[in-house]
Amino acid sequence: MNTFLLADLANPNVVIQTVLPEMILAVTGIFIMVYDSYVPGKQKVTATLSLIGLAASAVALYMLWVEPLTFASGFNGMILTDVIRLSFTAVFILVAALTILISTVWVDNEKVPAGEYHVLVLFATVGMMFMASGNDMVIIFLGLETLSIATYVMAGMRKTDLRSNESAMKYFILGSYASAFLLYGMALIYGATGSTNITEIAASVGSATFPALLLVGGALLLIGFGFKVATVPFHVWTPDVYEGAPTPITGFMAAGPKAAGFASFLRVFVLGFPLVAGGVAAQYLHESWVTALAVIAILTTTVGNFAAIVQNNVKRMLAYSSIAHAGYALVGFVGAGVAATAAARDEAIAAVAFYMLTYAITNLGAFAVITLLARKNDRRTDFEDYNGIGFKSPVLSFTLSLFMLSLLGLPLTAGFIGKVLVFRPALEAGQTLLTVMVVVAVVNTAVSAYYYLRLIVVMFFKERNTDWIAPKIPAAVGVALLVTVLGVFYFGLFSNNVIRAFTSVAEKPAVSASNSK
Amino acid sequence: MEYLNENLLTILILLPAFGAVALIGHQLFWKEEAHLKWLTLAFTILNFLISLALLGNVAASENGFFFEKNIPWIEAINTNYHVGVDGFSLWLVILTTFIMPIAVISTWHAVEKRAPAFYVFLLLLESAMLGVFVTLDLLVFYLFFEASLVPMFFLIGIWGGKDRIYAAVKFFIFTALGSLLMLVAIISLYYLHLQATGTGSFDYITLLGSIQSGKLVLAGQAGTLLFLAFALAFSIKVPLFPFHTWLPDAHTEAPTAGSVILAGVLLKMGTYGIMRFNFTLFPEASREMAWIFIILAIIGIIYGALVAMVQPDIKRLVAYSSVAHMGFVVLGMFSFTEAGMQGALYTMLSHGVTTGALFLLVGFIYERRHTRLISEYGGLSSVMPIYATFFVITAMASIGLPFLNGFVGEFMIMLGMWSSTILSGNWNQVATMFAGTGVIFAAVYLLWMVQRVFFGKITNEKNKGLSDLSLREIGLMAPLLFLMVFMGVYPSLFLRESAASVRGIQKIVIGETTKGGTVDSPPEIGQVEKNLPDTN
Amino acid sequence: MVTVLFYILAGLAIACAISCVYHKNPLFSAVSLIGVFISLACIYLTLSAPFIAVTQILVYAGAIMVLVIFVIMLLNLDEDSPHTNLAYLYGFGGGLGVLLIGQALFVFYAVNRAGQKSVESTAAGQTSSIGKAMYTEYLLPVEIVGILLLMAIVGAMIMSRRLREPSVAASSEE
Amino acid sequence: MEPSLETYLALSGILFAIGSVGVIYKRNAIGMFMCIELMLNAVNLSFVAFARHYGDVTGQLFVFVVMAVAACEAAVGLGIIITFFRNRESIDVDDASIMRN
Amino acid sequence: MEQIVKTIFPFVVIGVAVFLAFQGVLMIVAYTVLAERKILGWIQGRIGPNRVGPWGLFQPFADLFKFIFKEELAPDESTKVIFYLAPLVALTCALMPIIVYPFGPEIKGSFDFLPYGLGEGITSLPLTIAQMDVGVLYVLAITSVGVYGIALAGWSSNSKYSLMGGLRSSAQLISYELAMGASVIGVVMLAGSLNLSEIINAQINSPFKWFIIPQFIGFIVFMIAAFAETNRVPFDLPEAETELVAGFHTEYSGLKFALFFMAEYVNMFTVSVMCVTLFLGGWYIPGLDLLARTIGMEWLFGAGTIGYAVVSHVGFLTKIFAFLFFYIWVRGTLPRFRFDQLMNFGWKFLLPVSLANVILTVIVVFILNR
Repeated sequence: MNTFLLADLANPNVVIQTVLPEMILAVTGIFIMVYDSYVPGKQKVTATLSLIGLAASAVALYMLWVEPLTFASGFNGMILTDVIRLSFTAVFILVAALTILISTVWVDNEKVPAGEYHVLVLFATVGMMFMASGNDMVIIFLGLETLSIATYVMAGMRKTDLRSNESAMKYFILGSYASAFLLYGMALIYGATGSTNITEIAASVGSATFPALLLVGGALLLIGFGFKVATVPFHVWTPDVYEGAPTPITGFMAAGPKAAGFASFLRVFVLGFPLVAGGVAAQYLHESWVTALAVIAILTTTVGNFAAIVQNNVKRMLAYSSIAHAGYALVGFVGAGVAATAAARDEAIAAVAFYMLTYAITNLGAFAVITLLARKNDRRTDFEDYNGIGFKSPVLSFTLSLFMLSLLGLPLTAGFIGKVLVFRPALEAGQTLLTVMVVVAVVNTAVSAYYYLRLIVVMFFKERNTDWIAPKIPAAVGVALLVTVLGVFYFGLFSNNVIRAFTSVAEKPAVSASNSK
Repeated sequence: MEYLNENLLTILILLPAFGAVALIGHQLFWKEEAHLKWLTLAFTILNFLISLALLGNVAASENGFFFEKNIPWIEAINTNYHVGVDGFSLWLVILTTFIMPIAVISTWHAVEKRAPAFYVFLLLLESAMLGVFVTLDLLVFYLFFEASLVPMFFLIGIWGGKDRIYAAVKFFIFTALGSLLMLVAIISLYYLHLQATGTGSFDYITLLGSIQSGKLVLAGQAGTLLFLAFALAFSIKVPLFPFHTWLPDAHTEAPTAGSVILAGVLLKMGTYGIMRFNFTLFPEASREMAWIFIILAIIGIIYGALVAMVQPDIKRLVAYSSVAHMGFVVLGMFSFTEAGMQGALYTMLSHGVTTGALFLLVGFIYERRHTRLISEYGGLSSVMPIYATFFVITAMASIGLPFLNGFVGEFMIMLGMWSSTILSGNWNQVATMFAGTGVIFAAVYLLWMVQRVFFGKITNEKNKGLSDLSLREIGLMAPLLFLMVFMGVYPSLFLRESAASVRGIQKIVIGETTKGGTVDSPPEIGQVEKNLPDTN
Repeated sequence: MVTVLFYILAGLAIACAISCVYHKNPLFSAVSLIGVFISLACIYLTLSAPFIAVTQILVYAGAIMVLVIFVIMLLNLDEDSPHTNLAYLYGFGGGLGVLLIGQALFVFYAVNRAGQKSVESTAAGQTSSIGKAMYTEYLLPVEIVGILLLMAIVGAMIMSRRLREPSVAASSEE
Repeated sequence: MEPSLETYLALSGILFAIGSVGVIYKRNAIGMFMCIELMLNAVNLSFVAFARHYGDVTGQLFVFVVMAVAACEAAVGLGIIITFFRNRESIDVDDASIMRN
Repeated sequence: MEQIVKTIFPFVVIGVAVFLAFQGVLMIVAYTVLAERKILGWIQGRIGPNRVGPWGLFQPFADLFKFIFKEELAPDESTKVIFYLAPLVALTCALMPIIVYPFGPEIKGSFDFLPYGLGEGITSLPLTIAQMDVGVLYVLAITSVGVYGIALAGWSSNSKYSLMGGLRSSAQLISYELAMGASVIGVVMLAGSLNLSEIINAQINSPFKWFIIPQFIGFIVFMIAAFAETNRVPFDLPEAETELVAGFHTEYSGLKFALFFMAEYVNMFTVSVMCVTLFLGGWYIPGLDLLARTIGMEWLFGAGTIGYAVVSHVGFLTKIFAFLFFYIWVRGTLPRFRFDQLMNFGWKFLLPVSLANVILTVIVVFILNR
């Protein structure tokens, strides 16, 4: 027998613990898939299994969090356990769990194949987690695609509905289009530096083989990631896709993939293209991406908010609002980019993570309510459908109002702390453009009051013409709502612990990641 | 007792919020709506009584805060829950707790639909307003400042008049826009402090200390921009001309209780903010920009009065009179004299009482006739003598008749402005004279309105059967009337408490304090005046 | 020799690519695209990457395009008619094309100017070295690819399964 | 004598440009999808060229991964297109406009 | 002159080799057709073709002439370009794998006798046209491209029968390709190479080293998949006359039909070669080398000599013919699957089994190597 197999396979630098959260989820997904193929359609079982898997994954994540020192990196530096990974992964797990809870009602209503749906959610979460943990462009790309492909399918899961089909198709075409740009960017960065490892790229941007390719590659990456997180020139897909996709999926898409996109985006740009002393190209690169992102942030907040004003469909309004929120997160992103010290940078990154956390919670809560109110086949998602339901279903409408206020960024809610944290670092640099960016973002927040309040206005201040029966709140959705409401208040009032946890990762010395090759 | 003293302000803030939770709990388990107003009243009165405990304990000192409590909130950004009162905020706190029970009683029969939510929002509003006046951490201040919008938004939007949605949204967006810029300024301050001293801070006292000791220099463009960001937020809230357009709408559409609170307390948050933060944190910018605010204030006074004159709607008229009165307050503050600033504070208090009373009175008649148009009324004095009496007295107080509360404040403001040195040449006196015309205008529009509504023959048949004020309504008005008279004849009771604090602020804003040290001993009375150059 | 071959293949690839975009009939486009793929596979051979070349044919030509042609046959697609309500896209597309061609030329110029010597004769393209890398250095990506494929199967099944009344069991269980 | 790196990159760039223009010009979803595949292939060429330049296996592995991803995308994407077609009897993107633009 | 010869020589050698190989394969194919007709005849109690030449031995040429002189018809509504392209694609793809076939062992010896120093440094002559590093994958890749011929033919004929036949055929090929690929993995793992010659080298010296023994499951799966890949009975659904007339080539006639026809038989030959190479030791004849050494005729047919190569090549062909006979035998014996059975069988039985085989192999290899 040939000895090739084993002799050369020694030491692939496998550190299983580093990918334990991801692995647990993947295994859970596979298990559910197998289970579902024998006992199809048991939503309660598969949902419970998924939640157990997510909980186990969360435990594994917690273990990583408290003891990341011994294996901060693994798999030849492809996985890096740092602030981006840990904080964002926590967001993803939360998003996935809430999505599963929220979608129970939808799965029942639409007769969706429950097991397969849960598998997709779990795999999408695995993809997101890899996007956050990947310190290599291969992993980031793979995570992104895992996530995207799962989401394409999820968007089209209401198969008999044309809006859902359309949503899935548009998302698929435009998403793959964006992936192609992203990939081209990755290729050029690889060509410029000779490596796909972010740490190594960061080390060699100052002395790249082909410095000019760095700029082109950076620009293409900007387009690709911009697409994924829906920043303005590349946001065109968002409204249609969000409107057409089944409501719980829309909530998931707005919360999870966006956060995952930001995780990779942050890692590639903030950590991968730092400001390096020496190396004109590297400096120019850093300067240009910061400037470009600042301009994009200005555009994104402005367009997102102003376009949201004129919408008549709640989901569409929230789609534009999600664009605007991507803009706010970008403000923090730029702040991380210009941070003077590593500690400040990590703090800014944690701020973006925290912002995505608050946004995810709020947004998922809102979509939970909208799912309940939309009824079967997402029929009732126009503003008119919300007329005067305020006191007919006080629990739902008051929670929805709370979420709207949190999205608006009103104090005492999670959204406020999130906004404060992301606006903070960008002001520190004291550059005019960045200050203008923050001011624009802030003015836009005031503009956003108009459409967020509009929902509250129609719910409470208008009268209802026709009869309307308040939907019953199923237990699972009730739990999700409770979690989100408590979350909104908890992060609004006692966010200290969370922020400290998010930033504490950085305080520990990071183990060198470059032990590959 | 020590514990109680330490946490008195926290209790003040949290008690109404707790009341709101209790109301929700009550509603969940008993579902008896009749209890709600009693519960709410009990909570507000209790709060008022607690707030009176502050009175005795605030000693006269210039830079001192009392009942301080400082616990870390978010360590990552070094923001603390830091509360405390001085002589300045003391009165505003008490004004708030005083107005609240009155507002609650005023809604005794007016609120029929969705009563539980109404009282919940009322109580939450009280929490937020109290928070604004006692917070010494800028971020937390902002937080309460914004948080006060939501209950008011709902109060106007759900229980308001015909155009309530427009009014509510306008109110919200105007105020939110301004305050968000203030948020940027607050965060910038944090970083300026971080750059200057190595630690960022949102704490008012820390910032003030750094500025006074020269560690943090907020001069030049940065200072001006920050000043403007703060001032814009507060000017919208005040509201200063030309940011006043939300006020008439909000007042007209709000329910009576909402109007009373809006006029009585919410507007004061703006002037409070200018005096507390703008003057002390950016004294140089304040001095440089004072002329703008003085001009705007004078325009506000005259414009408010002139527009009030032509209003067909009583409530709108009162709303515009608020614009004029708040113009006076701003004018007084920007005179940078002790008299002017004390007068501004006093006008804030008396405006709260008087305008609150006016809105209550308008509310009474509205409950009876469901209209507020002046043309619908006429000769009411014959059918409602008590009401007419009350109304006339309140109107007089609002005009600023001597021996009523309005007079004291406005007189002090004009005195302060006259002796101010903030404008070059004789412009101070010119400004005072312009402001003085405002008083005359106020007399014109109020008296004309009173004449049209109360005197002459009853022109409208519907008014013949109107009943006079009920006992509840009289009981509601009595404390207010008493206060009008009391504040008119014995102002020093109030001014004494606040003198030291106001003087402290005044000294900072005119650049009196020596850099590097704080003033520990109270300066002698009159020292400030002596140091001012002779204007004549 | 290799250069001549390269230019022939490159010309073929570009011609096929243009034909793929130009043809209105999806099947002609698909056939042109297969041409591109095969030309590229041959170009990979000139880059001493036989494994990638064969995988290219196996995956792109042998699997993906078969699926595409399958679907085209299944749906019996008509020819494209020109854009009606999306006509503005023509202008946008032209602009984008010019921009990207410019970018390609810029890359050419930049790399040409940098004038780096490439590494001579390497074992990197050898199947065994790729295999080794796959199971040592790049173990994790390969495993994720596994997950991805699994998920794609599930997704494709969900999407293309005929609409039986799903979850009858679930509804009856409630 | 081999063609130099920049020649490969230029070819890759041109193919990418053709593909991306094609995505915009095509009207039916399958055509768009094919043009996206063309773009991915163009990128692969870049990767392989760079891998050759650096004598590195990374680029080729990346290409391998991209191919796997492309296969997955094809499976799912064609499924989506078929579903769309079943409901509408057309895969023209002009027809995909139920929702307001 | 020397330079020119040196430049041209490799091409000439490759050209000649390719020509020879193609001719050989096509001849084999031609007579496989004849053999099939004969054997089927015997199985069914008939004689089979016996008119042209002795025992009908010239029948293939007669058929060829018939095809050549027949009128070329193309349906009016067909898409002409693709209609003409399809058979070419089919045959090209069928013939392309030939270049990696290991027809025999390499011949060791000196080639200095060649003029201009052409043989300098060459010590052995492999009986393979291209020693491809990725031979197995290459074969799989090219055969998978062969689907296009069928699919395009079905589509371009613009006929329902053709379309359905084409669809069925493509579906079948795609489905069974997976199982086939997976079944080969075990062999590749044991041999440690994708090069076909290397795979054979891993099997020589003893018949017990043939991979059919450790990889019996893989062999069975490969065989079944091979039947499906070549659209042979019992997997000849695409051409089921009762349902689809003649499947994808319903509309084809004349030379174009002949091309398809040839492509099918070349494919048969290809899978037979693959089967022999992967599982049955390829050209290796057990004991041949030992026999030569024992009887002292190493110079004639000891390992590395021309004689050894010739005898081994004959052994190779014998194994292939055995397989081809098996094909024909099965055709004469077994009934046809239903389409859903076929798909189910492929996806739900064959693929899992072959994957299980891979895992099993991994485990066994792992344990044995420890």
